[in-house]
Amino acid sequence: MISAGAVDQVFVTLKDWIVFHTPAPLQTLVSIVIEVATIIVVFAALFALTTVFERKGLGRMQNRYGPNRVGPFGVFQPIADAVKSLTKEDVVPRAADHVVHYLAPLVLVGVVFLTYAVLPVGRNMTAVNLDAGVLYFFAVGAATELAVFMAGWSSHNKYSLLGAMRAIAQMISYEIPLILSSVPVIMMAGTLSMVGIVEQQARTSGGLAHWNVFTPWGLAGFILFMIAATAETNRSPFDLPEGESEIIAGYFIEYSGFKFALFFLAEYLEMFAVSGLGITLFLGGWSAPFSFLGWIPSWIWFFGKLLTLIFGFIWVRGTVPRLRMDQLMNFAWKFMLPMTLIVIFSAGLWRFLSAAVVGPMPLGGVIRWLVCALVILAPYITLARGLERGRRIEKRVYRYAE
Amino acid sequence: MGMTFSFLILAIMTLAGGVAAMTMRRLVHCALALVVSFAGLAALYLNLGAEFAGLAQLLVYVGAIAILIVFAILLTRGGEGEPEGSFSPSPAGIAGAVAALAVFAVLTWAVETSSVARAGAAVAAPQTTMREIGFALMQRYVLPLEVIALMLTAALIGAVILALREKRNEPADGTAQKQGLRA
Amino acid sequence: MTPLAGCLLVSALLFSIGLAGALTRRSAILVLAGIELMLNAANLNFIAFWRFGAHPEFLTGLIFVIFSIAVAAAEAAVGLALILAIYRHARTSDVSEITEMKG
Amino acid sequence: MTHPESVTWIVRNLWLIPALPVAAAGASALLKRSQRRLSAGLAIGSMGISLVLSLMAFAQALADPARRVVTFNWMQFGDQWVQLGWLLDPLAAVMLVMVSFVGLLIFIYSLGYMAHDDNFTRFFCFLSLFAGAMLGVVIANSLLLLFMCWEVVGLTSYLLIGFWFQRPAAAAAAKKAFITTRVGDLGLLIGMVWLYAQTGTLLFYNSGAGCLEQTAVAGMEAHITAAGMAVSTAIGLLIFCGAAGKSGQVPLHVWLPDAMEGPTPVSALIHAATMVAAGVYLVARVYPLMSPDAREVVAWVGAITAIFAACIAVAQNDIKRILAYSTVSQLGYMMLGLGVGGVAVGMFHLITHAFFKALLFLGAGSVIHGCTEDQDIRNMGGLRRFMPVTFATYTCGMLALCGFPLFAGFWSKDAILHAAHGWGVSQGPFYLGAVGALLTAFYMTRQMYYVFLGQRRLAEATVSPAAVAAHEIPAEQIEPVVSARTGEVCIIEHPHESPGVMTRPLVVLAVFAVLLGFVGTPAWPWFQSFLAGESTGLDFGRFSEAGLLPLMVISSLIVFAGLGLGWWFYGRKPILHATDPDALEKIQPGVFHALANRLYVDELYGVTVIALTRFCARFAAWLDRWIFGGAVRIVAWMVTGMGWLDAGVDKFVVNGGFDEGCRDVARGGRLLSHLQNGRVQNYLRVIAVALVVLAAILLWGRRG
Repeated sequence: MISAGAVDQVFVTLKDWIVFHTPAPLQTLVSIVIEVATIIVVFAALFALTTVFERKGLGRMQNRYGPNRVGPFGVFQPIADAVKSLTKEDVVPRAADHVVHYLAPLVLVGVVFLTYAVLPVGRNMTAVNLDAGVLYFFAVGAATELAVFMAGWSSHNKYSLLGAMRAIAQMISYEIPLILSSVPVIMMAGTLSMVGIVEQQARTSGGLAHWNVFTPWGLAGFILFMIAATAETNRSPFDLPEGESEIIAGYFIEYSGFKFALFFLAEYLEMFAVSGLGITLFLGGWSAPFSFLGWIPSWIWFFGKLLTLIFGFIWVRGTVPRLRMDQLMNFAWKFMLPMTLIVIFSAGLWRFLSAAVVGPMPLGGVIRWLVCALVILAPYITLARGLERGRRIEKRVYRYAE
Repeated sequence: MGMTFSFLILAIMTLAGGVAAMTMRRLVHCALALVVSFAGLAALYLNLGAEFAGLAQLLVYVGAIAILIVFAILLTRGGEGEPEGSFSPSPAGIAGAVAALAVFAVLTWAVETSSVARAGAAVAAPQTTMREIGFALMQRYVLPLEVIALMLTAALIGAVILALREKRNEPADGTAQKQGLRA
Repeated sequence: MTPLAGCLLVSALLFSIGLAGALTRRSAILVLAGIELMLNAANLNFIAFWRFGAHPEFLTGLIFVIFSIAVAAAEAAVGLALILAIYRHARTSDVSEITEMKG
Repeated sequence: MTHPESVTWIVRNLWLIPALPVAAAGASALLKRSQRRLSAGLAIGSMGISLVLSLMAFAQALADPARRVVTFNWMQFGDQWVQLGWLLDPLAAVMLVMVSFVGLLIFIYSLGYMAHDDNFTRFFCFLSLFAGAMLGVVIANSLLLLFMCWEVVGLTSYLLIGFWFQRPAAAAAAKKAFITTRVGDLGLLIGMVWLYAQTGTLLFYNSGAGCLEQTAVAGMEAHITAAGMAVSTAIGLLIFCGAAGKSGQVPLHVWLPDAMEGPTPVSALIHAATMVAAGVYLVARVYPLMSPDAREVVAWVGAITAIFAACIAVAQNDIKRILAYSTVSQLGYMMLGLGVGGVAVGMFHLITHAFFKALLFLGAGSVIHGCTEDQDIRNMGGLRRFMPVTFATYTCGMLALCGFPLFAGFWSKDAILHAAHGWGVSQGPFYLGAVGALLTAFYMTRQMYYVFLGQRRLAEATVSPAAVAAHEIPAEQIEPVVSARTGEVCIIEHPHESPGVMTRPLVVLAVFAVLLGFVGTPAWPWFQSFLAGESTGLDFGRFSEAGLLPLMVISSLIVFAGLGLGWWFYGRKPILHATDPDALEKIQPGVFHALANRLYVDELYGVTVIALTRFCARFAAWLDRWIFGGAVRIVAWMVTGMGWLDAGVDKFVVNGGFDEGCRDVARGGRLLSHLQNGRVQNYLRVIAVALVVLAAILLWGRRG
């Protein structure tokens, strides 16, 4: 009989065992190599899985089958894709800046993988438990913009440059709400360490875990965070940087073969990483929502939540049309930014309205919840009204399409 | 030898990035080299135990200032136009290089003769947690923090006003504006 | 050579590189970049003195660097906005050509 | 501020009465043009509150007739404080109630009268300011404060008379009113300064130290100045100059009829309730200063004004102008009353006159309003049918003005005549007054026949067909008639009764015009004793006092005679055409024309005072141009000559040396400016070198 705890810690135990059996001078190195390799392999596999998942999911949403030729139900499609991209000719434009052109996808993928170092994917399963984990995540993530610029500029193509500019403007604009919407969590947790944040949410009272998403500021913050994350990862409906119908494929237009695959990989990895951050900050990381579900291994929880969020991304992609550039910018600066500030204020209020102020738990908790929710909802309604004023919403006319 | 191997590597990376940034022909290459230098410096900070400062360096310099510089290069058409004239040994350029060398000589002299630098033995890395930095910022240095916040706001507004096009009817130059806000 | 001296030397070298760039390059943006490098050299000094100084528990050098980074961000934003404004006006960002204040 | 414990709330806060309308004026000055209702509401509301407060003050004065004073320090001159203050005594209380009540009615009336004016808001702003300033005059306990309010009254009267400043006549009239009253105010100012020099205070009453109190007045009476006059007489006469200017006494009356160019409510406000009453009130207020000599002057001036203006009124054709001259005439009566009888007599007539003259003016306004802004009585006639309310109330006012027995004017005018009859100095004023009464009845009868009775005489084509077509005028008010002159059919507009907002004040005023006299009949002289601070009872026995009853009979007879004469000339034969000559004109064209031209007073002023002024101005201009200008020019030539000389020296002697020096300096500057060449990197390089040098010095120094 294997206990639930043993299953939970099976990977940790395995790693410890391997490290224990290596010579002492190499132990640190082996430990690092194991961690890095695991991350790369697991998430690359997840990437492969997601591509087919996404294509089939989108296909269902659009009333078609999606890939179904390679292997049973088309599950081996990613392998075929990989073979294809590896064997294709690597075309580099003559006018391109070769070095930068070569470096850009590598930098991008490398930087994205770096962010995984601090993600707690399970109990005791964090590569580096940094004291400033969240800050590290954002600091390293900021470098992706530079990689995008490198790709766009070095290709010497107007579409790629335009796409890069769009992407950078968008990423910068949405990075601010992204960071600001995670500020309440940091405020309430009192730590920047991801492990610390998850452990605080893993506590339970009355069978219910202390997930941040269960509080009004956490719920609002989560929604804002996910919107900003969608934009940050250039996913639909914020996929202007690659907008196929306008600028073909954006900044990686001039990439082919394996480099193109790297961009593709980086994009998905970015999505996983930012979803992982969202899970860590708001959805309790690897913890179970109810204490009676605690027997399920923590990494299953993490990856289950991750897949759910990914499905959400796919669903949104299949549903929502692309925004215009001005809409995108207005949304970021006029709606997201003020709302995140309001959420921060609400979180402060939540802290202030402790049991001593609002009274004992059952009723006091409800009052506290309602007050904080009101503090967010009232400005939201006013803001939304204000932004909608003077804007006529009419039936769209397709002048040339019909 | 007091310096660790990693310090040496990072120092060389930083300095090489700096030299490349100051000598390359294409402005965009310069900016990218500058990023290398900044990143190396951030790593140096981390190596010296200043975790928060290193990450802030990374976030601000690599994430913001480098992007700003790149945007400025593109907006002033430095990115696609002809590369800046190479180092033709103009008298002014030589004078500048000589002045910089003199400064370096004097600084090295100062470091070499400094009693402080000679005495500074390697002490154990101070264990600073984010919590301590947070308390320091919010208690002892709260006034400077507020002043900095005010100054950043002023700079933000100033940058937006400067970068706005003078004519109103032209399409808004969104990017420069946003860069200002970001900073 | 002590670690502190090493840091100070690296910083001095970085400062001189920045100064050389600021003195010799003609693009205003690169002049600004050189100035940033000099600023970073100074920051490195602060960190080094904090790390190897007598009282690291006071965090003075570290906090100074944080503030200095914030100031640098503001400086870069305003500086680049100025360069943009000048470029729009004078159609150049070559510092050797921008010698007039009026115009 | 000093006020003993006995001072009640209303006395302490008496300042609110003028302050409220002034505040309303200030507020409505800030309003936009379109905020008509708000501005009118502010003005009427503030006036209503002022009226309530005035009534409270009145009740206080009734309960406690003693004079109550509140003073406060205003401004320091050297070591002296200028004190201002307010007072409440029966005189002020009566005036307060009268001014605020009549003012309020006029405000309400203006709502209707000015309803179509574009500058409605401005009008109410001025009106409020005017009323506030007038109330300030009434409660002032300092000649200085009174003078300030007085001047504000003058200013606002200027603004109001010239309210329709786009009409040249209105602008000229406003200027005339302002300048003419200024002439009188000069006298007032001199008197005020002299008074201050004599007594050291301008407070009227200040527990024994005021300038109107026993010690000060006695001192001034003892002090004899030039021409054997007591100082108090001289000062009193100077102050009377100001009063004469404001109240339109004879030499300075010319502005008053012209002031009819203002909107009618303004005329009513200026002529009935307030501004002209201010002069009379001033004389009543400083009555202790008026020595018998001064009173004699006042009485004579008043009597002459009374008869003089009455004569002119006979020959006027403008409905408001008749009333204006009538006002001048009645003001003369008031002055006469003050001169011969004392404060109570003059003030009684002032109060009754305020009500019935306001009534008459507002009635005239109603007529004008109904007759599409026509003011010529020859174009009216037969309005009785169209404007019954106006007619009835107007008749009340007219009878009161004539002094018809038992109407208000009868009692007050009779008191004046009685006092004049009993005056020891001369019987002249009495006879002048009696003739004036006859003329009053006559010209008012003439006006009534012209305006309300007889048949309608029309100015032709009073309505444009376009206005009819556009239904701007109700259909029942128009009628097509055949023009008598041209034989063409034209459409005329029927006169129409004014709206309720205008007629209701008329009715209220009419009630007062009939009844107000009974508070001061000889049998029950309540008003007079109230002013004197005594109590009185009903006693019909007083009628039997020497000469009173016969005099009343005679005065009634005079009135009847005037009415009869009027009927004889104007009522017997209906006036058929607007162009018909006046009945009097047929008999005595020369006299009538002289009267119609206001006895050529304006022309007289034109050839005397104004010509003199103009001559002086021309002389001054000549002086300026030739004598002073010549001197200046000679000096200028001299200076120019010296300048040439100087320039020569400068050019050849000084510059020779300096130019070289300057050139050298400039050369040096140019040399140095190479350093400042705008190349940033140069500067930076210099800084770097300086850094190196500095650091080297420091290091070297430390080593050694």
